[in-house]
Amino acid sequence: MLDPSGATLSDAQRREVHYWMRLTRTLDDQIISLWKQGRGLGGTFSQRGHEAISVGAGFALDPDDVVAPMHRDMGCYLVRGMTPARLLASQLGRATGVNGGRDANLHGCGDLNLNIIGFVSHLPQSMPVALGSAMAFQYREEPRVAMTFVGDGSSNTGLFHETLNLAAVHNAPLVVIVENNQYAYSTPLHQQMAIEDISARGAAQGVPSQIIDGNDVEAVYEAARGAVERARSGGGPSLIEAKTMRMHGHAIHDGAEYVPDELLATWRKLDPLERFEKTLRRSGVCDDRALEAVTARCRAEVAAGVRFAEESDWPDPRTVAQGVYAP
Amino acid sequence: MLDPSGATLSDAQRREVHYWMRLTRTLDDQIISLWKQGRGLGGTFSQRGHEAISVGAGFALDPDDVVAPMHRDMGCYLVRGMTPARLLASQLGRATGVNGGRDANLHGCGDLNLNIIGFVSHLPQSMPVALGSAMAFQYREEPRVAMTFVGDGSSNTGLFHETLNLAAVHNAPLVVIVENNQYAYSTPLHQQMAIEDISARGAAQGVPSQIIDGNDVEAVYEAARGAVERARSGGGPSLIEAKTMRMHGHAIHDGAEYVPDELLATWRKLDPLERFEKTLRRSGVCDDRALEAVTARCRAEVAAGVRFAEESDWPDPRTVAQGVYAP
Amino acid sequence: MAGSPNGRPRRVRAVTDGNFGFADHAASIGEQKTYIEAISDGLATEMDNDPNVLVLGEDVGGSFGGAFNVTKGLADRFGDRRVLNMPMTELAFIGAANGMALMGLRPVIEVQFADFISTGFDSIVQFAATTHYRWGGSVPWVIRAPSDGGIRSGPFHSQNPEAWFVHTPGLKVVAPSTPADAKGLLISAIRDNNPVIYFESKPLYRSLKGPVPRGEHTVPLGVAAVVRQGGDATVISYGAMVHQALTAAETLAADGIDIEVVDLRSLKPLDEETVLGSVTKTGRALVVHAANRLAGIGAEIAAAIAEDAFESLDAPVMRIGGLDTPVPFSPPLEDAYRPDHLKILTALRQLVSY
Amino acid sequence: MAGSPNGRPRRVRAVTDGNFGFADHAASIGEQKTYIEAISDGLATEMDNDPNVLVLGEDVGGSFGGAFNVTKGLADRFGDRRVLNMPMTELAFIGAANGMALMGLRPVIEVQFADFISTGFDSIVQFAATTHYRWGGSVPWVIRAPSDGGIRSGPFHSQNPEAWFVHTPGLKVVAPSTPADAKGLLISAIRDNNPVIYFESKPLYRSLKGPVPRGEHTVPLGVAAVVRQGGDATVISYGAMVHQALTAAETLAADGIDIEVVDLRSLKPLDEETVLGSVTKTGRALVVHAANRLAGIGAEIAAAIAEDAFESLDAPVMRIGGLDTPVPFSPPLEDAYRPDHLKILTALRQLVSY
Ligand SMILES: Cc1ncc(C[n+]2csc(CCOP(=O)(O)OP(=O)(O)O)c2C)c(N)n1
Ligand SMILES: Cc1ncc(C[n+]2csc(CCOP(=O)(O)OP(=O)(O)O)c2C)c(N)n1
Ligand SMILES: [Mg+2]
Ligand SMILES: [Mg+2]
Repeated sequence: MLDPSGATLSDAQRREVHYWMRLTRTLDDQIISLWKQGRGLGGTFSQRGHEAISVGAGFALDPDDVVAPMHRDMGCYLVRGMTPARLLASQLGRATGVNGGRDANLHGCGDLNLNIIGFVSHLPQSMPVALGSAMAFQYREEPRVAMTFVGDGSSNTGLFHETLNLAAVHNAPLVVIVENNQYAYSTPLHQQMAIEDISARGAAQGVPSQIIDGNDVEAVYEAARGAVERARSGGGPSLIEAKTMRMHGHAIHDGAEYVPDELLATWRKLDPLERFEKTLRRSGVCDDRALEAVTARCRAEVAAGVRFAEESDWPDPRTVAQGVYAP
Repeated sequence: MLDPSGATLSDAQRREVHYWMRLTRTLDDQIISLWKQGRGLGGTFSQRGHEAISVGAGFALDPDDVVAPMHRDMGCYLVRGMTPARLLASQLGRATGVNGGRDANLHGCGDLNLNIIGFVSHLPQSMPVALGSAMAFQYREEPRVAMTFVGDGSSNTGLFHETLNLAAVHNAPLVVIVENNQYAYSTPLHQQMAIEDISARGAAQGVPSQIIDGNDVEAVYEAARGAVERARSGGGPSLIEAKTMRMHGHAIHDGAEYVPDELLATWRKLDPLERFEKTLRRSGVCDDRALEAVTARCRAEVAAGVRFAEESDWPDPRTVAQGVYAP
Repeated sequence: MAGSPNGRPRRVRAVTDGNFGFADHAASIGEQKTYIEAISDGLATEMDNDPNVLVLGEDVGGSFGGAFNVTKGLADRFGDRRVLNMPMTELAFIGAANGMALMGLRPVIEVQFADFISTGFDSIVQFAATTHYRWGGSVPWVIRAPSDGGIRSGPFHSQNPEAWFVHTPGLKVVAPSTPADAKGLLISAIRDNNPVIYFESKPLYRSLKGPVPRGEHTVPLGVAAVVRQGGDATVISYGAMVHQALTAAETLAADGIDIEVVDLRSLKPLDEETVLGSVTKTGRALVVHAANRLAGIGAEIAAAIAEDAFESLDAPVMRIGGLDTPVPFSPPLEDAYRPDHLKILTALRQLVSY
Repeated sequence: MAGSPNGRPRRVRAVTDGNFGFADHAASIGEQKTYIEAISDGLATEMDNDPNVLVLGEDVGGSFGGAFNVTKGLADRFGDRRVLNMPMTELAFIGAANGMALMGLRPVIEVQFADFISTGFDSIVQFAATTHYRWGGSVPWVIRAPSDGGIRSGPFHSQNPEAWFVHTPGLKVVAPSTPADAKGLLISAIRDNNPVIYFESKPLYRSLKGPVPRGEHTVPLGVAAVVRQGGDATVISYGAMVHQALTAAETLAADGIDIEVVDLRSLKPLDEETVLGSVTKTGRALVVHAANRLAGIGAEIAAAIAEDAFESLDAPVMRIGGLDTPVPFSPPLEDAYRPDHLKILTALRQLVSY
């Protein structure tokens, strides 16, 4: 088990975190409606239910730290400074997108100026890449940390275990967040694994682990910040299993009829954004007006992003063969 | 933890097991001396120290069970009925070898008449193949079990973990023997993993596991037989970590200068064959004369095998392109 | 990871009427089925026929039936024991299929997209491919790999990795271009005693309809089909590109130029006889595939033609394929990347006027 | 798994005197070194020169220095932090190298045998190869892959898997044939800002000696060398087969036949200009490699020649390669499998008399 870090969010940070969560939700909803209107391009992933994890963990990093997010971590991209406009332009395949239209949806949204590593589909390829980044920091004796995210599905892959093992052997400053959302596409946990808790997989490699409520953004932040600080101070890798639920289909086209209604109903009550807003209200950090103002701000930002993206140029087909190799 | 099986060897079985261990040792020594004399071909692996595991576990299988051994399991091939003559002819690349000269040393020594699956170098590829065999038995409701062997090095690979996980999810009749011989080629355990016991890796996938003294053939048999019976009766997969030491280099050309002398000295006192012979003598199962008779018999069998192999024809080069595809 | 089969296909010409025109190699009796329905039909037919056939892969089971619904209904019909959802561990479950196959089963594996076949690479190229040659064990599985692009799925849901496998000794590789062949090659692949990789063409899934024989229907592995007769030049292709070639050929027919189109159907074994026969007749050859041109299958075919039909050639053998880049996502980029009937037309005009 | 570098090489002609003869592309000043010493030299030279260079792989560290001792002494000289033993997890440690490279290091990865590169396949072909194209991240690593057979190591310690990687967009691939090139290409590969796979030829390790420039020495990627001049036919090859081709050429020289030999050195980027230049001159081409002929690199080269030098060709482009089987272990089988100077000779006689 990991020691509790004692790191908690200040009220100002709470407000900030709330803004990122709301922005994530607004952007996700907007993407869904764009796609339903036929204004999308290719497939795209749903984020609902994952906002506390992607935002809370991303927020625990310092600017010099590196993150390798996956396809449920739009919130993390936003926290790290990728604007809705860039992300939308990316999803719509425009020249102004993060990768100029070369990769689909959140794939390939890497930007080393923001210390974000872009992912490939092959899960969880980001994991060893984050580890290698962490090993590079060790090698150069830089006080930096690498964080990556994987799903329950990814936790079955060999690469997941290989990476944890290598991280443990080298005591690398790596933080792995497991987003256990109970499904890998249509496949429920019990068809994926015979264990109760994915965190048990840390022990098999000597990586300390912890289970948290993935719908409680403060819990996510505290655990992640603790792991980041531990890693930064030479304490090595850690694994955080955040339990949550994927509230929509795997991707835009997926109705997720295979998920029992009762399961969704239970989790709907635990919606991470609503829960956090309740806390903020209850603790007096924000009142209704303040929350509405955030919602309005996010709507406006996302709407501007849509305009930017849809008005952006398509990439020039004559550039198609450029940039395969670094100069 | 696995329940103790209570399965013990009868005196007649003890004598049989001893014969296979002695045969393994004699054959291994013979191979080493052939190679040192320049009569070998390519590289070949040392077996010394592994006789109790390969023989004891192999002996725990019924004839209908399937085994997928690795490169330290010459004893298992012998127990399953592969003769020294065939194995030697194989190692010398002859037409009469197990695979007609197509694969090197113990590689590719598969023979489905003996329910042995041949291995490829890429470790531990035998593991999922054994699992798939076990799943086929389940599918057809046959009371058969599959066993496979891996090293400490292999226990780091993703495929090891993926296979255990899949076996657990399907409750497959699979027995995995981990031969923890403290090194993967030149790499000691502490550079391979940050955990004490490889058996801990069972728990991460929901596979019960057990640690045994890999130099005690009776302990190996009992654990293996227990796991086999458990699997056969629908109890699912298990993992047995047999602790031992590789007493020679990784392969014939390797002087293993990287292994500390003291470590070898400690383990030399625990030699599995000598220990078992002491037990046999002490318990009155065999006297010196009987043991010497076994040694003589093994020498003769191996010598005959060498003659057979060296007198065997080389494969006909005109057959080189045959048999890539099954008809 | 997108998993979206609902990208908008562009430039893939759907053939939606009953007269598909491949009367010479698709039986004319049978229902009209889409390409994807024909695959499902082939699977169900052979599962009915042989209890050793089982299906495994990610999300193939239960009510869902796979990312493209190819296996939808199979679990209901044949039971959960024959349609197994797998954890996302391609290396292990293809490896397990190796074991099942050695024990006499005939697993049909779905990799969710052909792109993910690389994750199970060792189990395929090292174990399955070599086992029969090395010690006689027979590994009769089929991997169904939904491949090919043109539907805005980006670099990791659009790949055509067949060249890796054709180069690897011990595998068979097929790539049907019509619903009838999709069914017939699948059944033949399942019955074959060797590991067969079956590349499905995603852009054809729902855009292409044609007659599919009911029940038993096989198409032999290793036999190409001349799907259009012509004397002026030969296009050799497979999968979705066959239709692009046919479209280009129709355009040229209006100019009085007769293009012969060979649909390889199997990439390994390769039907060199049919290819060389056609090129010997026409004296001109263009090889087309969607996969990267560089060191692709087209290189082998062009090299074989250049060596074995040298004296018959009236022009250099031409090749069209994808660019030597990952498959880009954005429509203008993907269209620039990807061969189509217009690019084929340009090449053919050059070829016939050489 | 054998790990034995001590098989007996047969038919690999060692060049052990000082006059190696590649004076046109190997500097004439320098020590005599074996091919394998030249690799070690290149590594040490660049580690000395650039603190970002580190070495990782199975058994590369400590006093051992790898299955072939290529990295022996490096840990002593540069410290354990720069020479890292890895657990047997190719997928993860090549993946980790991707991360190191993105963060500005230049890892040199040893896979114990080229055969095991398939175990790390995804980290290479999916991540490393595509990253620059997709979002601009640069992945400057080198994978050193001891490849090739002829030394009785069987199907899993003899592979030549270069075609998989040449076909994959985004990688560079080199394959030196001389000690000087082994050093020079390695240093250039390390300095290149892209993932480069460096195929070492095991049969040349200790059988081949030649002059190697001291200190700084680079050989540009993508530039072939004409290692023997001749006007009657061109052999295009790389790695160990270059020497087999040279031996065959010497034999033919006695008959007054002048063979030109092109050593590709880089397989990607491929120096088509040099190849086409030579073939345009000689009018006859034979491509030779030890890798499986079917859909190998030779197919690309032959197809490119057949297309781009069509008018210059006086004979069909011929290809020699390994058979379409796993690499068999037993000497008579491996010799039947593997190209050599006698097979090249037979082909060349056929080619020049066409
Ligand atoms: C190696 C690999 N195989 C298959 C896929 C196809 N795929 C995309 S997402 C997914 C499920 C992933 O589940 P999980 O890791 O739990 O993440 P989630 O989508 O639930 O957030 C699958 C199978 C993939 N991306 N990578
Ligand atoms: C995937 C893979 N990578 C590398 C190798 C090369 N190799 C052969 S044996 C070996 C060490 C194996 O160690 P372990 O699993 O402990 O078995 P042991 O040899 O000690 O019995 C290595 C690295 C291999 N066989 N497979
Ligand atoms: Mg999930
Ligand atoms: Mg070991």
